[in-house]
Amino acid sequence: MRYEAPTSTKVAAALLAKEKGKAFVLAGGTDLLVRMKAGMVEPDLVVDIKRIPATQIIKKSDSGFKIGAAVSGASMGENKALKKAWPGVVEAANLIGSDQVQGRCTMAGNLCNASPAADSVPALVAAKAKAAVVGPKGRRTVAVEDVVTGPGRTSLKKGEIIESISLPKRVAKSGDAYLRFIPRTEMDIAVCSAGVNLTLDSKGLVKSARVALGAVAPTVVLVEDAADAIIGTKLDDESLAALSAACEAACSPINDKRGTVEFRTEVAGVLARRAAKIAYQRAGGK
Amino acid sequence: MSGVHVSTTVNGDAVEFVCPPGETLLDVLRNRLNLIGAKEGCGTGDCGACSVTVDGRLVCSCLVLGAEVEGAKVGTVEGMAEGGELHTLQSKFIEHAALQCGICTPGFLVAAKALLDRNSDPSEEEIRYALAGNLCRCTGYDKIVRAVDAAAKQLATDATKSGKKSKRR
Amino acid sequence: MAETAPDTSFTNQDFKIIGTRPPRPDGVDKVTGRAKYGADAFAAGQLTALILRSPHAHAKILSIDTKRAEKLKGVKAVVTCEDLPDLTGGNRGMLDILENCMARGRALYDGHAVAAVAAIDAETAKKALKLIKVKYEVLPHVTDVDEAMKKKAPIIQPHIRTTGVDPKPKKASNVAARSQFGHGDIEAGFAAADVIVEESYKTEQTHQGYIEPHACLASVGPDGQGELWVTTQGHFVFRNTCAALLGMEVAKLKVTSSEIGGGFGGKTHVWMEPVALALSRKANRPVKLTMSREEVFRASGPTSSTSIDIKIGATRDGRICAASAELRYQGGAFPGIWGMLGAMTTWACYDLENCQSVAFDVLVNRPKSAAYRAPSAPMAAFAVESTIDLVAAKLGMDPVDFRILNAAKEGTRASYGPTYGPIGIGPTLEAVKNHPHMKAPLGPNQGRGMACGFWFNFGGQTCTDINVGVDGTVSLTVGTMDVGGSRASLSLIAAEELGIPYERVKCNVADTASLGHNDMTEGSRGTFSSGMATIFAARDVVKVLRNRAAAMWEIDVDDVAWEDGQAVAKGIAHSNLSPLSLADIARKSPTTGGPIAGHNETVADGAGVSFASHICDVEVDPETGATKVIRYTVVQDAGKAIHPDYVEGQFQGAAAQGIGWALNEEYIYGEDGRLQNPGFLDYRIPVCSDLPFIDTEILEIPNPGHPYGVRGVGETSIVPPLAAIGNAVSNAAGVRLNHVPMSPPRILKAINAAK
Amino acid sequence: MLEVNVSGVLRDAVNGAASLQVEAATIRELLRKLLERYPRLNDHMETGIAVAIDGVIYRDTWSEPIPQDAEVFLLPRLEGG
Repeated sequence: MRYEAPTSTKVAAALLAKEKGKAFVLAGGTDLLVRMKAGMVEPDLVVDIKRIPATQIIKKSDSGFKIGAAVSGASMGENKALKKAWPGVVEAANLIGSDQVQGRCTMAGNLCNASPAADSVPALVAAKAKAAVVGPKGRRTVAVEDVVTGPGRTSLKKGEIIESISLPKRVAKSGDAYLRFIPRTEMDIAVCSAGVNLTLDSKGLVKSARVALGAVAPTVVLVEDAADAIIGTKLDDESLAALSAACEAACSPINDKRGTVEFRTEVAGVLARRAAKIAYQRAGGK
Repeated sequence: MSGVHVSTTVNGDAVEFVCPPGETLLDVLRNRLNLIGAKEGCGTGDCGACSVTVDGRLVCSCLVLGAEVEGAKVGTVEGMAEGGELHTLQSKFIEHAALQCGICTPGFLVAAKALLDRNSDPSEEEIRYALAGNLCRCTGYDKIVRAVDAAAKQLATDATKSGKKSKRR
Repeated sequence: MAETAPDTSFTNQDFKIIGTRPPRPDGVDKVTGRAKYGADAFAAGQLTALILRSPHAHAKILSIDTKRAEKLKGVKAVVTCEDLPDLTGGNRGMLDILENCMARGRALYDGHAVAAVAAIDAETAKKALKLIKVKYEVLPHVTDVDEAMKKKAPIIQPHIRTTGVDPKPKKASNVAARSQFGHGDIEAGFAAADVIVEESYKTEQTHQGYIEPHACLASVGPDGQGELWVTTQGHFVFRNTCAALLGMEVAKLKVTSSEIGGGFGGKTHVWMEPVALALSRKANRPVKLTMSREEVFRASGPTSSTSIDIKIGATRDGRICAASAELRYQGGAFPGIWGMLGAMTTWACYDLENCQSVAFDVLVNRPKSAAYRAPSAPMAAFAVESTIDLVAAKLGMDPVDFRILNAAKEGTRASYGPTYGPIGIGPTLEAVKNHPHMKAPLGPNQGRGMACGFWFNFGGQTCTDINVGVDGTVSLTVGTMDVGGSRASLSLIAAEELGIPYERVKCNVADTASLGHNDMTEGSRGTFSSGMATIFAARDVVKVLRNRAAAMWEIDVDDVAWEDGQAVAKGIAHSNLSPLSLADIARKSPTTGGPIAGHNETVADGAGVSFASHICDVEVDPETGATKVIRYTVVQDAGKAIHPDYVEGQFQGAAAQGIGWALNEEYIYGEDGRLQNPGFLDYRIPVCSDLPFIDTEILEIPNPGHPYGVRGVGETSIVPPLAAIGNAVSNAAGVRLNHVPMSPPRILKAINAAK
Repeated sequence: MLEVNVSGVLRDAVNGAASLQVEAATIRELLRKLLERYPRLNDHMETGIAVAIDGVIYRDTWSEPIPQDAEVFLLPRLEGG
């Protein structure tokens, strides 16, 4: 195995592109090193992207936030402006692992690891986030929901790296929230999860919404029916029940050591309802 | 396989080592630098027994490559006591019997110090969540939480006494 | 040596420092990272070893080809079962240990060791493992205890014939033993009952979950001498076992116990140490062998999963008139005594005229079960204490009052046979009844439960030395591993006996070459038995001190008394002589007969039994089934708390393990018989944010079999939590879970079913 | 004459008897005489056997005297954590 730590994304992409063996990007390493330890992967090349300046910054601009691919969960949690604009995204990123893992883990890594249970992804999908991808053929921008194509699989081509993830500009009266279910209070992988992002109109009715579920299908599910169920409402009990039902209908989970089909389906609906209420409150709804 | 040459700082001391590119910081500390305070309880970032700081950030050293700490500042449990004097957290752990077998203790101390460095007056809940990445199987965490709480209060008292000069004890 | 047997009578004396809380002697080493555990030893020229393990739950091993691995550069030794020949001379128990360390022609569980290599570094060893080619013929497997008892189940050990049944079976079975305990007339008892409750329960397999994986450093030379550095609860027993399995002489194998990073019973058994010794012998180099966390889960010894039926009958006045239990415990791929232990403890908390427990010890394709803190008792208690609550409810009685009315007491015939002396179950229940926790208000979705637990205490072979330094400091040398602060407790005892400050005593754990045999630190015996031997050794020292004082004073030793830590000359004739302190006498020791020392070698029998009662509040989220423990109180009888901090620590740690067992911990096997969660990510032990403070109340009902009244305190409090939480969940959510762990999917399913 | 109660798995080795009459003054004498009468007890002696005298369990103190009116139980050896 070789270890490289280039200082530009271009060079990193070139290194990955020309590697004949198995090449991996190292950001926080909280997934890659675990897989190396277990012997699940045996890299010939590891490209550490943390020395690339563009991966290390959180940038606020008129078009929203740009979060570098190597920015740790802990750094996101310390950025007040980001936390204020996108509390759901930040809390999702901050739920990944312990404080120790928070010191290293990244949203881009969480996304590229392509686990159906990744905590930050439902929140990013709900937020309509986009990934800036750099590859041998240049740059492209991809919607976050289009990055993951299946468990452990992404649409990134050989040599392509996510350099940053962008969150759109926050309009007034908006809020987002993310909730997951785990058996303990910390340290577990999500059994199921829900991210909700919404904007209210001047009367306090939900104007637009996005609802995304995690760990209930091979990839994160964007549930448009669930969003429709609450648009035009103030989240009365009936619309929330409809939202839960729509979420349950969108689930196609598996039975495994972490949960059953029934449990995941039912609780995904519960979490979506609870997350919607939090998002609504954050948007200023009463 | 060729080794990676790394220059870094561990507990304030300049250190150089050569390690295979795939070797973890934990193995470097233990097997190359003779710093055995960090322990391998799981090797997968689930137990926190290998906790150290890298550039002030709390991490599991089993999830960091030795090659990554080039130019960084690494802090381990061996660097907590200054000279002959234990860090307040260390003395409170002894005073409150916050350890039984002690294998998790170095990790808890490093994590607790990271907590108190950013939050000098944590609530019980904040202590519990900040230490959730450190597994202890002996104590039920009761006396550990009490020791961290007592250390925070002691540090606050000491800081008031000595003015703002001494941040530590 | 003392000419007469030491005085073992219970002396309810006024203690000066017993019961205080000084800092532990190993504290600074442990908070500075200096303390050396199993993986922290290094030897010049050491090799790194790795073990190849079976990926199959049950398979015949047709061949093992190690040639390519042996040829790999840097590989210094490869061993298989051929390097560990059977020297056990027909002792099946020993052969089982050997076969568990290294498969002999068949793999009996996922993770069973098949071969091992020692190489110059971990990378090379890893490569070598991949070069070993093993041909398996996969056999049908069984991992569930009830399935394994069925007639058509795959047979795991063809030589096993069920013991304890008449007539003795001719055919092989997975049921290794049937054992029965109890007394009275069960049928008559049930006939007299006004209410009868019958329930069936299941508990899943759990692991001790010590944070330190097994690790050792072995070194054997061609002269047949060897050394082993190892994390263990009993290095003397490890020495005897390893020497026997490798054909070494006991005195030529020196075993040093490292600091132990948790054991809870799991480090009372050898799992891989003989393999490390065999590799070292073959390579003629020191060999370091460390288990990964995955190996710990797959190939060390968890506790049994169980299936239990309970039937309790009671009369309208609240007396239990009949109680019967059938318990089925799996012991992994080798016969164990776990069901039997469960049966012995089943009814131990109660005063019963008619009781019975029948246990089956069953083999399955899982790792060899090991002791886990009060082994086998928590599962039986879960079943019994859950059912007790149901009976109380049916009678319309308060569950605490119902237990008090039926509690065992001095003179009660225990369900496992003997009659109890003074015991603490009644007082713990009274303490629970009067505890403020019982009266605290509960919020929505919250519920309170309580339960009792029993466990034996052990004594056993013990040997202790005390050496007095020339400056009057005292070196206390013991042979029981310190798993939770016993060096502090034993130092307190030595200081108390000698009348010197605690700070003047340093307690060390000796290696096997430096002290006589000591049994393991198990069965809550560490402080009990080494404490007893320390008392006797100290009294032996006092005898020497009196002699030396007499020599210094040139008077008769009969005129020298030892009072308050100093020698006092008795009688008016000697009134001019000022008392001599231990330090005064020590200083002159070179000229009064040389070193001052005391010894004791004993069998510390006379251990008491131990009881605990717990109270627990939980909050259950009715929409997700998530359970949070919001308040927890432990009441346990300690006999006499030597160092209360570490007594509380045992109570709290045991309760936390029980809580984890109750709510989330379980071995999950797939259809393929492979363990699906061999890691701390999905084997979910409680984290700091899962638990509240665990309040403790220490009761002191002296054990008449110990000079200070000490009872073992280490284990009992893991027994009540399963049922205490089950009862609390039942009161919070209105559903009763008969299956542990009460994980959120199980609770939510029960809530939905009850709708 | 002592009345010795036999527990659990040990009954198998004493032909199913729940209690036995033995003349013995110490644990050693008791076990020696039982072994003469029931050689199959030897298997249990190898792995360990315990004797409870008036409720106190003895594992290895074979010199312990047994009062003639004592309650005596023969128990299998236990394991702890």
